[in-house]
Amino acid sequence: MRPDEIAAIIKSKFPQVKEEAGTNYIIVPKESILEVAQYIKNPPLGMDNLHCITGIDRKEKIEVVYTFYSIGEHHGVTLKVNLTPEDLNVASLSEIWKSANWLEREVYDLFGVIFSGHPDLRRILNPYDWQGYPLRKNYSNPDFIAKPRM
Amino acid sequence: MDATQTKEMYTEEFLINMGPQHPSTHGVLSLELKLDGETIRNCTPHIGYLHRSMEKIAENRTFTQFIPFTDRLDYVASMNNNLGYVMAVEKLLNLEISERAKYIRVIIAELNRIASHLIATGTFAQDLGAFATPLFYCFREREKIVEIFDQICGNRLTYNYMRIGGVLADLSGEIIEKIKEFIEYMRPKVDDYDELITYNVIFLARSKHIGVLSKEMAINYSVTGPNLRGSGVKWDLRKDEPYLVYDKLEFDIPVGENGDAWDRYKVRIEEMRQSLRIIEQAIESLPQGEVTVRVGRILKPSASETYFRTENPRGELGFYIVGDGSVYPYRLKIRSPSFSNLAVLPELVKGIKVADIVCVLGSFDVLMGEIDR
Amino acid sequence: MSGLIQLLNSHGIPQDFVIKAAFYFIAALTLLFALFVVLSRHIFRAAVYLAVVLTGIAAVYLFLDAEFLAVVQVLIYVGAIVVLFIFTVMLTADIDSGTFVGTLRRMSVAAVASLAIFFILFKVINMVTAWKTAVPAGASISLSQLGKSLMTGYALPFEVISLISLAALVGALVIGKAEKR
Amino acid sequence: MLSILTIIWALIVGIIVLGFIAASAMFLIWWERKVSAHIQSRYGPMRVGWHGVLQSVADAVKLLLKENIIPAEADKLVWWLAPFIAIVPPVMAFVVLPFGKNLIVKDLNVGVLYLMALSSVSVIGIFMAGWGSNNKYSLIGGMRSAAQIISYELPLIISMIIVAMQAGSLSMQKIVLAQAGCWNILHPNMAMAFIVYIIAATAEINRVPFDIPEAESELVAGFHTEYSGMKFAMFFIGEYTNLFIISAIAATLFFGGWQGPILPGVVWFLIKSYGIVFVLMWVRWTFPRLRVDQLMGFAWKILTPISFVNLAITGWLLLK
Repeated sequence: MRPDEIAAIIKSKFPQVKEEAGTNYIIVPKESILEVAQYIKNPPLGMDNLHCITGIDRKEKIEVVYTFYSIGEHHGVTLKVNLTPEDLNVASLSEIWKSANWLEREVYDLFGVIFSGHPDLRRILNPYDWQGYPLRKNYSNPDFIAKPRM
Repeated sequence: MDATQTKEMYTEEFLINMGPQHPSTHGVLSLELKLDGETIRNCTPHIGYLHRSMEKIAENRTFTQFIPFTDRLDYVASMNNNLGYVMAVEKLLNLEISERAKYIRVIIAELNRIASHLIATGTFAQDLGAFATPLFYCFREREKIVEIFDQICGNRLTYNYMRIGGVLADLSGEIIEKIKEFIEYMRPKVDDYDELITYNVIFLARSKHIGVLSKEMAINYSVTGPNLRGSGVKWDLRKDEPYLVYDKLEFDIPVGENGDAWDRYKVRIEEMRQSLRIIEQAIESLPQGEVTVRVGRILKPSASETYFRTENPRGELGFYIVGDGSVYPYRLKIRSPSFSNLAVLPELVKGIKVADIVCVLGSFDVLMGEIDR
Repeated sequence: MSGLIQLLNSHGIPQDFVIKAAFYFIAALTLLFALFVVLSRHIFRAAVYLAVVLTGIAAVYLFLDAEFLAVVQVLIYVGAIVVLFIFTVMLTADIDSGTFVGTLRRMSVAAVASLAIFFILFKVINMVTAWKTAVPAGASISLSQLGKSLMTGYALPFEVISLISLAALVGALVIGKAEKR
Repeated sequence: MLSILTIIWALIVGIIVLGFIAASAMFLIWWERKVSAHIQSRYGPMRVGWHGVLQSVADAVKLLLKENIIPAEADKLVWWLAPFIAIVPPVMAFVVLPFGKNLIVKDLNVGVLYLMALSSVSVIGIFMAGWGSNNKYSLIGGMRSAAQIISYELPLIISMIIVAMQAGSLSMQKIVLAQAGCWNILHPNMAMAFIVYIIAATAEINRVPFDIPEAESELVAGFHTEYSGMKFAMFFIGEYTNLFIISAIAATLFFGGWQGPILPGVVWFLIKSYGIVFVLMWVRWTFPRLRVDQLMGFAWKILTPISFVNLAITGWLLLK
């Protein structure tokens, strides 16, 4: 299936989602991410592989990007959840896709996004007693080296 | 102190820290094992000892400046990392590269795949206690590849050969002759490995039916690469989502049957044969022409984002790049294959012996450089 | 040992003196370590001391010209039984705590039991019977004779013992195979 | 009074035996490194002396000078004693090895049994090292070692007993003389006994494919992880002395000992012993390692039944 077809299917099923302008990424309200995820896991979409979870700090919001693929159907979809810096809670997908376990821990570690329902939400790359969330744009550390001049 | 209670006898569980300094954790991986005698009751991996904040560094480097950092991700398959990164950037820039560069990239990537699988094979046999001999044999073969790489880019480990828009330099006739020689040299050696290691009785006894990863579990855990194929899933990006010129080349995707440690190992051995086939065909049909497209010194992709993944020796390496119209990536996420492959380990090792955890870990061929990033 | 006696004889040393001195030295050492076994608070160390005691007993057998018995003593007691003890110690819980403190009740019971055994043995050793106590003339027993007598005169006891060991073996297997939960 | 000469003679024999042990261990270490290197298509030690023959001497000097580190939480007494106890049995074994017609320290009439007793004692040293280090890896190594040696003792002893039955004596010298006409290895039942012996003996001295007590890739180095300097060297020497001893026993029991044409007996003995050592090295650098339960299964389910059947067959052949 082509990305726009997939987007259409999801949109027809869930009216609350919308497509990001210019791309085929689907923006899902954070309340319904679990619902949408459940749906795309099963046929007809059959996204059996949660390939990648990442965060993007847009200053005014933090995006959590989920990249799904289907091994059987040879197609993929990207879901996005926008979170405001005040409320960084989102439902964990680790019950549905086991791969989400470590990927969500990484996003938690680097962005401070809290995945509610995650079985073991600890830091993963940084030491367990680390302070702050390094990949946020406002994170500062005396050891940082400034951007090289161009 | 909790103990497993049996009818009358009970044995004390004890905790053992395997790593971060241990000969067979393939780097600075630390496994916290809870043992009952020699049987593993629970396993908790601790990673991050090699965390170098690659993703944060990327936000402070230009697109071109970041290429050398990708060498240090999966340092035994640097060429493939370079390739994945530059192709992601090219996708962001909508850049089409020359035909000859595509073929060269395929040749180099496949050579590095062989080099990487050689290390996987050697260290796996070493983990199973075949002390150093298979490792030395594998390094002897890898040396030939490293020499070729040394000639084309001047480095033996951190190659920095791929460029946005092509490759660093053209392959000279001399190097192509060397690669052809290597193919002739390597073919019988792979058969040798089959004879020496693959069907050795002890080797079979140690690795068959150990760490069985089912198809469903492999997909659910997003395990990729030879480990996924070892579980019997016929999935290879080079075939299923062809990039470069893989769709013009003929090769098979080897798959395993049971998803045990031996299958994963065997898939790697077969992939070496397939890679040799690919290189041979690519050299035969190598077109003439330029190897680089002029892209200018300053790259300023538009404010957009892209995700691109390639088939690395260890699985699918993905780069999620977000540009904001400046010369720096706004955000660069590295989706490393070993990270997801390692996540399945605790599930597989429950109830097996300490000796087997080494076998399972070795068969997954994880590399801490790209797990910790 | 007979070789040593010949050697001493040929040099005209009072063999009694040398042999007695050696015997008392080894006996004292054995007793000392036996005490250690009992008094040691470390269960693992006690097992190691026990190995020394059993080796000392093997040495005493040498004084009795029983080379075969001495070697078998080392082979079975030191090599197998002590190792088994140590193995069991390691499998037992609470090996980390290391020391064991006996309660007064336990100690008194143990004292009574060991004293009783001591008196019985003392009595038996000092008993005057009609049994021949002299050492047979041919000091060293031929091994082939030993083997033959095991297979002829003592065939029945030998077979009974092997049956018992077989039963023990099967029993150990059954216990070892016990289902875990 | 005791003849001064007797004492001097005893001292000389002692020094020769100890000198031989040290020289043999050093030679074997160098040789193993060379053999492994050539199997792995490299050179091995090349710098110290001709083809690195003096490498072991240099290593020994280095080990002598090294600091002796005692783990803080070790059981110090046990930890200290372990290397000494580990090295005593292999040294004592030299008493009954017949190097030549008259080259034997003392031909005990229980020679074979004496060797078995010694081999069973050596495990205590390993055990003490594993326990004393207070290191979990070492402890697992020690436990594995005990389980392994107990299991493999049985087939080892039975295969040696088969030879003793054939010769009708437990004396090493008599066993050698009994092979004057025909080496034991040429009888089919003896050949079987030899195979069982060599497998069990490899397990007894913890070499690949039965090196699970040291298992580099699992237990780091097993029972001697915590040892450094001369204490480590003692384990090392003990290990290589054991290697020589089991090969020498095999040469004596199955290959006619010092008997052979033209060359003097001691030369034949050494050629045969080192030949078997070479085979064991070859095996070590070729095979992977078994797992601990497979190892036990192999001992109890395959080797022990085979050796019992072999024992019965030999008895029947002798009585026939």
